[in-house]
Amino acid sequence: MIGEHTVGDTVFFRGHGTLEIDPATIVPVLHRLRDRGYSFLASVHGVDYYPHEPRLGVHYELLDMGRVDRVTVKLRVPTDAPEVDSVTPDRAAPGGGVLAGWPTANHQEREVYDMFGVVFRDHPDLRRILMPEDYEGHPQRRDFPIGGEPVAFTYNDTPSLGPPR
Amino acid sequence: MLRSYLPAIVFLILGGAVGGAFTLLNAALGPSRGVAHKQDPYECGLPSEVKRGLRFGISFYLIAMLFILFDIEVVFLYPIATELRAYGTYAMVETIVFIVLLFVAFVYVWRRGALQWR
Amino acid sequence: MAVSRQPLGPAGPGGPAGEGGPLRIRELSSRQLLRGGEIVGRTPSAHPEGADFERYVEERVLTTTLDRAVAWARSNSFFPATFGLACCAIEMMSIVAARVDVARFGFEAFRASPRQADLLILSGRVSIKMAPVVRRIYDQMLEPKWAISMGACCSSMGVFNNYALVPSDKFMPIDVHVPGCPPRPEALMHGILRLRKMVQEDPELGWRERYGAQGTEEIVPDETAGRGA
Amino acid sequence: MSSTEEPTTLSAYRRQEQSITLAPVEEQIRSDVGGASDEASHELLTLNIGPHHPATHGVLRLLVTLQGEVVRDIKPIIGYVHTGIEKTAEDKSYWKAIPVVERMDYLSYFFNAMAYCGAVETLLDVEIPPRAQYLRVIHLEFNRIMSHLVWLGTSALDLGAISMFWYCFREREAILDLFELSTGQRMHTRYIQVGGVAEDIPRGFAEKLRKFTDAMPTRADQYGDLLNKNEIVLQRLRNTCPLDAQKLLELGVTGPLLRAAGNPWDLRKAAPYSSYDHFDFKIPVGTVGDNYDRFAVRLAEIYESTRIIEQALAGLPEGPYITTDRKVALPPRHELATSMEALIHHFKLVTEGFRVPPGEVYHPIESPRGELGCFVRSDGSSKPARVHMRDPSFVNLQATSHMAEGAYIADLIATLAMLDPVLGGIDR
Repeated sequence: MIGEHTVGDTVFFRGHGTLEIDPATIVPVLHRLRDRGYSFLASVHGVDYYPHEPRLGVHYELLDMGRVDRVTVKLRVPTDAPEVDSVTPDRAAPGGGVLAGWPTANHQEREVYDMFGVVFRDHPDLRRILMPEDYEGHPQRRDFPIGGEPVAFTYNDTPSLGPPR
Repeated sequence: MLRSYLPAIVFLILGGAVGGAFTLLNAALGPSRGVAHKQDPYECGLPSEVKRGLRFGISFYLIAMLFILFDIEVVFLYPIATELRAYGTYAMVETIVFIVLLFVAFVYVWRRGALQWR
Repeated sequence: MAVSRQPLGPAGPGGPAGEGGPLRIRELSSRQLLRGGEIVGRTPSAHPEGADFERYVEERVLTTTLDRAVAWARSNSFFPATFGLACCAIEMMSIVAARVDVARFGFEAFRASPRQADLLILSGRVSIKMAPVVRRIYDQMLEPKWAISMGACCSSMGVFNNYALVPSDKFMPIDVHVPGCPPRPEALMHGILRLRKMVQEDPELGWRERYGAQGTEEIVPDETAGRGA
Repeated sequence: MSSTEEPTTLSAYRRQEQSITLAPVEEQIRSDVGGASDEASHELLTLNIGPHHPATHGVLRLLVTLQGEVVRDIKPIIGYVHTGIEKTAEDKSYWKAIPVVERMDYLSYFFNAMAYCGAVETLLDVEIPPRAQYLRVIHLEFNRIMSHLVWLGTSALDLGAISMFWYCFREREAILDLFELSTGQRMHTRYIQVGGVAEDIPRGFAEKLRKFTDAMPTRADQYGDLLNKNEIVLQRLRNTCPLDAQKLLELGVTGPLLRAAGNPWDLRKAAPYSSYDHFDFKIPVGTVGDNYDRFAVRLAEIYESTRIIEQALAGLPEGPYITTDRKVALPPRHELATSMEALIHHFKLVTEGFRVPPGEVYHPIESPRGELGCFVRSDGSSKPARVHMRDPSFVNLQATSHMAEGAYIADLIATLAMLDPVLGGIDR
């Protein structure tokens, strides 16, 4: 639940606020922000902060259509335990009744799972969405080689992407 | 008696000959190569699981029957329409009876709701 | 074989029967001429002999082999299969539009199903998930079939040389590669006309035994296998 | 690359996909059929309206479960044109990533470049000269008209009005001529740079543009006359597959689909960027939210975009067409011969590219299909650490199953046409 150490870090950069929160409390935080007015979930996308641990980040862009204000909720999960609660399904509210989820996050969470390997608990249909079903590896991680055809005619081509030096 | 049917017979023979020629020419000239998946049913580029004995819903059959019924009705009207003046009022009355009969069938089908897809 | 344009009128070699004789007589004489019979009412000098006669016939009769005739018929009536993958598909659509009208050459009947198409224009980037589908559709097309790979992404993975794309040469035989990203409609038209000329000149395209080509991998130098594995 | 999968593993793949529970569907059929139906009438058939299909506007695959003509369940399966653009952009320096990002949503390439450059400019905190903003607005609105024209041409094709295709592509060719005049290329022009635009418009551009904007409204009237009085098109579009605004907002749908349902949310009015607040234009809004409203909203937007272009051309300010900050924009060529600093800046920009202060920015703009937001994270080097495009079609696609379940196949094809999905943007 939302305690005093839920929000790890807040950043105000170029007129846009970002909250970094503890991954376990993502659903209550989004419900609280929705009650506060940020009802539209614009985007859910993953980021690989390669050299810094914990490595895999998931960003939730929220938009308040009334006051036309945007806020980003960010959470970081390590690669060995990339588990996060999914925001798509409707959840049972603590005092009975149902808290509506965000159906828009369905495909977007599947893309983050497919590209970064972040597993979203009790997501209705967590499968790969962009890569073939039987593909190994998560391509958008920084240490996944960019692959492609070796250029046949130059011998001084820059080494594959790999981590930024 | 046969003479008056000669044009129709010539027409049939010529039609059959041209149709046959095209198919035979295709088979003779066109190179054919039994590549894998060539005979599989085409389902937008994916392996299809529609086997030979695919069972369609009954509603398709109903729609097909209705179409044939009213289409043949129109086909019969063509020859009458071209020679109506030659046949005189007898053909006129005959056609009207024919159309009214089918119109009754149409109203019945319509009220029974067979035209709505179910 | 240069067919020289010759007025059919009296100025023809040896001058057929009479100045501007009625058409019937001229028809009659050319038919008899082809059968080599004596032409009624022609002056003897008007009757061409030997080589002159050969040339006279040759100018009026188009001799060809069955293969070349069939190739001429096929090459002038490609039925392209609409295979719009990505941005090149938009430019492929605009060759059907009014400005670069592909109907002038008889290719505007874009067929959706591979059974009725004999030219596969691969317009766009082929991803690894799409490659088996493209190969299956190419297999399901009826013979004789040709393939044009339109745009850089399809020919050589163009702008994106990464894990997600496959150059179309890797899994199917391609006849014409159209460069560009996206190629202008005129460029694609040039590619189609180039394929038309290739089919007309030599129905049995030689450089790759067309119908037998399974996968056509280039020779990948083995020492790069270690890089980026 | 072996391409022939054995059928056995594939049907397992199909079984895994077919997690369709048909129990609710069974009672619903039994209730409205009245129970006196034999087994065959509600026999369900799962088919692929698959990657190679004329009506899917690209390589979208819909796993559709049909009961006769009625669609019972839709599962969109995408990824057939996934090009790993976001991964490729991480390998390029900031100003080299523009051509890669531009090829995502291939019908609105100016908008991709605008979203990406907007994000990078916010990171750099560089100020865009007013002339560059006006030039950007002119080209963005031209691209919106062109995108709507291609949508109108292909959607009318799906509904059977084949002649619309030739009318719409006639205007598209006129617009592409203008693009060629000002940017040098028909598609993927890379005209929008970080800091402004690549080139100033040539002399003859204004007259040609005015000639086009005078003719465009009458041309758009022709489209309206052709389709609005066509009984077949009206029957196919009127109150088919409606979806109310509240459900659309939950699904994250933005753009003409949301405006057709009555919610006038448009980023050009809500959060004006690149001097959109200087122009007066209206936002067409529908009432019912069915397929006809989606069609009418986009057709009306063509008129509004033409008016914006006229006002932008009339008020085009003088001044530089790209920022004068040498750290970001290349110095003009003639300066290279004289000043040493220009040479150093030029060399620095061309070899390594400019460095961007570390930070994360999400920059949303209004593309022809909805909110197109570009998230850029920079780690201080000259290559972006992460580029993500929130593509409107990717999110709007989730609404197809809510719209078309229970409708006929013909309505599904019309809904797909009115959804205007562009698979390049969906699969990135």
